[in-house]
Amino acid sequence: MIHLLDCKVLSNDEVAPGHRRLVLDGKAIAEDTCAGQFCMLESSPGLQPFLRRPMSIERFGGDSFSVLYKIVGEGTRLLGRIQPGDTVNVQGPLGNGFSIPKEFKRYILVGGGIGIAPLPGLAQALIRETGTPPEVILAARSRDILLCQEDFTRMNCPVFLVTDDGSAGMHGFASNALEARKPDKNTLVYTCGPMIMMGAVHRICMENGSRCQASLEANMACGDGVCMGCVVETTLQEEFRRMVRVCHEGPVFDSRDIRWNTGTPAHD
Amino acid sequence: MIHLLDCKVLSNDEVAPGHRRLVLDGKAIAEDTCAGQFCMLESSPGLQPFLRRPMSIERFGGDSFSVLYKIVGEGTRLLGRIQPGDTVNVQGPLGNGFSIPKEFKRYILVGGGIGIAPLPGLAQALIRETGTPPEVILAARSRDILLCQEDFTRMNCPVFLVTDDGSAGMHGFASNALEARKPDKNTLVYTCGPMIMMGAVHRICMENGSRCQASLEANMACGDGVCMGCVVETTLQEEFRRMVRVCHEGPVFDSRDIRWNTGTPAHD
Amino acid sequence: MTEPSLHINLGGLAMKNPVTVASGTFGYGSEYGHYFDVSLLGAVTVKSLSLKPRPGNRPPRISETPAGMLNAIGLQNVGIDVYLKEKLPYLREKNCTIIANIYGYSPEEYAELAQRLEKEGGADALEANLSCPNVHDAKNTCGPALVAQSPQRVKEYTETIRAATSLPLYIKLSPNVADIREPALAAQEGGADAVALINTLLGMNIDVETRKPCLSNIVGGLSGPAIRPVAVKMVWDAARVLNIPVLGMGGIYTADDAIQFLLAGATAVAVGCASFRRPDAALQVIRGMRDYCIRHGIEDIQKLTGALRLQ
Amino acid sequence: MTEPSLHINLGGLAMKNPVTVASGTFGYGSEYGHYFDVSLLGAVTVKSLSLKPRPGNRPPRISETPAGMLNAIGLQNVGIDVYLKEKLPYLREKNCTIIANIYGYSPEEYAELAQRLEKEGGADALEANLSCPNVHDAKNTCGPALVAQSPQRVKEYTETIRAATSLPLYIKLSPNVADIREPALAAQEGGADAVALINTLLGMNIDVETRKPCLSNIVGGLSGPAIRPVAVKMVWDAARVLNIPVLGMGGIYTADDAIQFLLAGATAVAVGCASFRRPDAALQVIRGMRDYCIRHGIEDIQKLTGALRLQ
Ligand SMILES: Cc1cc2nc3c(=O)[nH]c(=O)nc-3n(C[C@H](O)[C@H](O)[C@H](O)COP(=O)(O)OP(=O)(O)OC[C@H]3O[C@@H](n4cnc5c(N)ncnc54)[C@H](O)[C@@H]3O)c2cc1C
Ligand SMILES: Cc1cc2nc3c(=O)[nH]c(=O)nc-3n(C[C@H](O)[C@H](O)[C@H](O)COP(=O)(O)OP(=O)(O)OC[C@H]3O[C@@H](n4cnc5c(N)ncnc54)[C@H](O)[C@@H]3O)c2cc1C
Ligand SMILES: Cc1cc2nc3c(=O)[nH]c(=O)nc-3n(C[C@H](O)[C@H](O)[C@H](O)COP(=O)(O)O)c2cc1C
Ligand SMILES: Cc1cc2nc3c(=O)[nH]c(=O)nc-3n(C[C@H](O)[C@H](O)[C@H](O)COP(=O)(O)O)c2cc1C
Ligand code: FES
Ligand code: FES
Repeated sequence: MIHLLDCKVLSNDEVAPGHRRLVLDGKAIAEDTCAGQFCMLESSPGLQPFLRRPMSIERFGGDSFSVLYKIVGEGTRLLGRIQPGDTVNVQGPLGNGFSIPKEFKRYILVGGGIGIAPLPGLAQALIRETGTPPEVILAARSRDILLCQEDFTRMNCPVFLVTDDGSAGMHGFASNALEARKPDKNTLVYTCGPMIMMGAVHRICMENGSRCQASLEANMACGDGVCMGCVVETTLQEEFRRMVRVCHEGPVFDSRDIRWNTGTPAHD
Repeated sequence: MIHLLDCKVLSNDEVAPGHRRLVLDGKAIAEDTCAGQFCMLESSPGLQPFLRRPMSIERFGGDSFSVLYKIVGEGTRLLGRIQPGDTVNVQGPLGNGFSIPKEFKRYILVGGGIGIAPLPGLAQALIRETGTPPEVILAARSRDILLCQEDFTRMNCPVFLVTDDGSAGMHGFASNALEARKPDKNTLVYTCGPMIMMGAVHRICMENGSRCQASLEANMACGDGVCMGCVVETTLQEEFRRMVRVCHEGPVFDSRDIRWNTGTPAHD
Repeated sequence: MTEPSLHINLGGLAMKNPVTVASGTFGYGSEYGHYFDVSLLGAVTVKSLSLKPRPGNRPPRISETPAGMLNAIGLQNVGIDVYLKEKLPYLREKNCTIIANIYGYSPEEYAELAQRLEKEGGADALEANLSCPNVHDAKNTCGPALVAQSPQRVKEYTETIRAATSLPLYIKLSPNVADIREPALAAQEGGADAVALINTLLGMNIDVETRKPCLSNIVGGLSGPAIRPVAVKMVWDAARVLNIPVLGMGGIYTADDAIQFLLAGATAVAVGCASFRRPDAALQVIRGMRDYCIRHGIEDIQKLTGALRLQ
Repeated sequence: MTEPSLHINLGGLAMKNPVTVASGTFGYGSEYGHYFDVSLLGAVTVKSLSLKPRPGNRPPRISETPAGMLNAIGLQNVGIDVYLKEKLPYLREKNCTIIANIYGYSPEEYAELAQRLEKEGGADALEANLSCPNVHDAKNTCGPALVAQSPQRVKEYTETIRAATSLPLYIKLSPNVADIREPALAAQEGGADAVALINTLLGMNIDVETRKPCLSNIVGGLSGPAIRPVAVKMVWDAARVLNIPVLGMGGIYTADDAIQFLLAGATAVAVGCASFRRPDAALQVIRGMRDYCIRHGIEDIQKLTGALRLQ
């Protein structure tokens, strides 16, 4: 069930330089969501920016849920100025979250940058469904923006850090770290992060016979399957499924269905 | 000297229902202004609203100045949400304020609604220049939005209240109250308020041989004489002075120079 | 005061209020069913239908702009067959008034779409989209590429579609013309029952960091509050020379926006991409129009059409 | 890295950077002198000058719209005599590069303005405004009323003005056309040294409480960030078919906006009503363009013109 709610802001604190967590009071959304779904937020009540902003639902439970966001442009800058007690209009939960097939032996989560947001919720669900904490690869440009590390360690997930600049963990990219973990055909990889990272993760998975679910990003207008604006190209044959909506058929896809080497994805 | 300053907000408190006073730190503007001048404020750093908002400079002195405003639309609503410590970009002081010729025996100030804003500063200047507190007529729709009353009583000005609904003072309009004060040819009336009120005040003055300075309003884009957007029609013969800019030649005009019965003034 | 009458008649289509949604911004109706009862709308206008399903343009397809957005969807749609089989039943069951927007590659394709929709009960009125800026390849077009930019072609297309159907027929025009009255009059001469104004304005946005266009199709159509003044002006221009009604759209977000269109001469209005921002925008517009009528003592909303005061 | 070169040449006019201001949004230059040294601009473009002073339209003349504004000033200006006597000296003393925008009622009036400005040293280049939407009475016009809407008339006007002056001559065109390439090519054929794109889009705003138009002239010209995508698209269209340079404008507020125009094919840009919001907007645009060049390793800003990446 999708809701359109005015949510009271419980907190909006900085969690790392340029990154914040917005905690919202919104029972209906908190109850109906599952890991990997997202919501569309109004970043200001005015006309600028005109469109809502898509954000993964990070934590949820009880009466509230949160989004973890990085300040990149006008919309997120305005989100950053919201005060506890203010109201934010939210539409959600939207899209299809991660699915948890039980036939795999290993589950590896690969999060890059702010793409980490939906993964703690996924780890929790995996523990619930499979009984075992998944392995987690956390990638970031540098150590101070490695997010959510404690969430995973608290759940007893083995955590492997990797940074572009080597300031924490392995020096390199998420895909290098994944390769080092030697995924095999009994491994299901979940990934969320920059398109270029997810493309590399996908290739490592294919090379090793692993499966991969990727949570994609796309520019969105409606977030709700209406405008046809957020499509990505698939590898599927049927003409009808050549373009699928990230907001509606996704944001989580089997990575084999996505045409990774296409021209200009919105944000790569 | 006109300045373009980022001013720190010292306070932004409600002074009457739907009315606030924004006090800004801005020495350069506070020092260079005189009663009746105005400033152009950014009501938000974003693109919406696109234009600045013209506001009379109410109090000024030392390092700070204030504007007294009524919340009527999006811009003033956004102004209302500004917090102490925030920064507001201000351009000013702009325009020509009230002038104080000494040859009159009586000075009467007629303020309607939020048009009261520049009048306390004018009263102060009149006391300084003429030695006598001017008479003040304060008009409003009803008692709870009669603004600045204490400012005038503190300066020992005789204050006459008039409300549309009779909830305080005389029941009626500002022009009725002015008529009752019997202005004569030795009287200079200063007025600021809705166009329709100022037009009536002008007519009472003309009937009684008084002079009148009126502070006009007009939609403004630049506030600084550039766009030619804020003109009013004058009674002046020279083709060249048929349209004068409220922001540049005004906002204060000798009421005889203004064509009061013209079609559609912006806000009547 | 008594409840104002919001009923209008748009070129033969009775609508319980003057508010529909703009094609392409409301899917096939059911998508917004979880936000409100879509049968409360004066009519539901569906995404442009073509004879065959269309995959649309390559992504990225949308890009935000000041107070608006560009889109280059390229008419991705399920095609008329799937529409009739899978989308129509929802709208009929809900008892919605349906305006079917159609798109074809030739007058004959439009005519075929019109004929089938009428025969199979797929619509209560038709809106022919002669003005989609996104189905041509920006790199290769040359000269005015839209049918709606040529009054002569507007007339021919309208005549052909007109001959194929007795449903109320609206012709949707493009703002990318020097004088909107010419194609509007051509539609009227061709037998249209109303004109729909405006489709999106051609526009372009560039990502200066990558130096690439923000849309894979390079150019797209601009919609949203940014274009409202342009749309109101075109409605005002067209309404004064036409004998048929105008369905006004372009940037409507609030009831006040919608009333501007009525005052300028529109008989009905469509809420477009505002629904993306506020899924219930169209419903709020209807409510606000009703409140406006009550506040202004207007008993019949039709009195607002063209009621701009010039004195 | 070394300081990037910002110099450009706009149809024979050497400019120290590609940024001027749009006519009508910067007065005669001196007005903004208290905010910054206006000689830092690539050029100062002055308000349209006519042979006689003009009082302009009745108020209200401006109305705010989403991310933009409408104006119907009606070319209120001091006239060429007062300009030469009272306004020019400031600009010359400051050593500004001057683009004089001119407006006349006939080709001959334009030619006379051009001739006098050249003879009396009133300008370093001329921009002929063939596209002002505000000098006609909205109630009575009928058919495309602007010279810039008729390629044939654009050519005639350009030829006449061309014959009268050897100053660099720019022709300022209107976006209210179906295909901007037609008037742009007509200007080129007529002998223009550059085209200036775009003037305002025709638009209208209505106060629904009073039911009156917000402008006394009823319609006005839309400017500001709202129209930027439309302007960039037109520059892109025109630049690809022209051999003469394009001066791009419409909604520029930041350096990024300006760079969009360069990438789309403009050689120089003009900052318009953004100056109303930020009196030093044009200066900030220049600074931001310089920073962009440094950040992107661009040694000569001319390399950005038309450098849109389509792959
Ligand atoms: C399903 C989904 C989930 C997301 N979850 C998160 C999250 O949990 N935390 C987080 O920080 N970010 C998340 N993003 C990205 C986030 O939506 C963008 O960072 C944000 O919209 C940027 O807005 P802005 O105004 O600050 O930036 P601007 O660059 O000014 O935005 C301009 C336009 O581009 C769009 N845009 C810009 N960047 C992106 C992007 N990366 N993806 C999609 N659209 C973009 C904006 O929505 C807007 O329309 C998610 C995106 C999607 C599609
Ligand atoms: C010289 C001058 C001094 C002023 N001093 C004060 C003051 O001290 N206190 C105060 O409360 N108000 C003052 N006003 C009026 C104030 O500028 C408007 O109330 C304000 O701009 C409304 O903005 P908004 O966005 O809230 O309203 P909206 O109605 O949303 O504004 C829409 C547009 O109309 C313009 N506008 C709306 N109302 C007015 C108006 N009355 N006058 C001019 N433009 C208007 C806005 O600037 C904006 O461009 C003054 C106006 C002028 C010209
Ligand atoms: C994402 C999107 C898709 C659209 N698709 C269509 C379409 O399929 N057919 C059509 O006639 N118009 C289409 N339009 C144009 C709208 O119907 C409408 O004319 C335009 O958006 C202006 O209205 P607005 O500013 O209120 O959105 C589309 C607009 C948008 C934003
Ligand atoms: C208040 C105002 C006055 C204008 N006056 C003129 C003018 O006199 N001559 C002219 O050629 N263009 C005039 N223009 C148009 C601008 O020069 C420019 O083409 C247009 O505003 C688009 O740019 P912008 O969106 O950056 O403002 C005027 C625009 C505005 C807003
Ligand atoms: S964002 Fe509109 S369909 Fe996905
Ligand atoms: S507001 Fe621009 S001239 Fe007065």
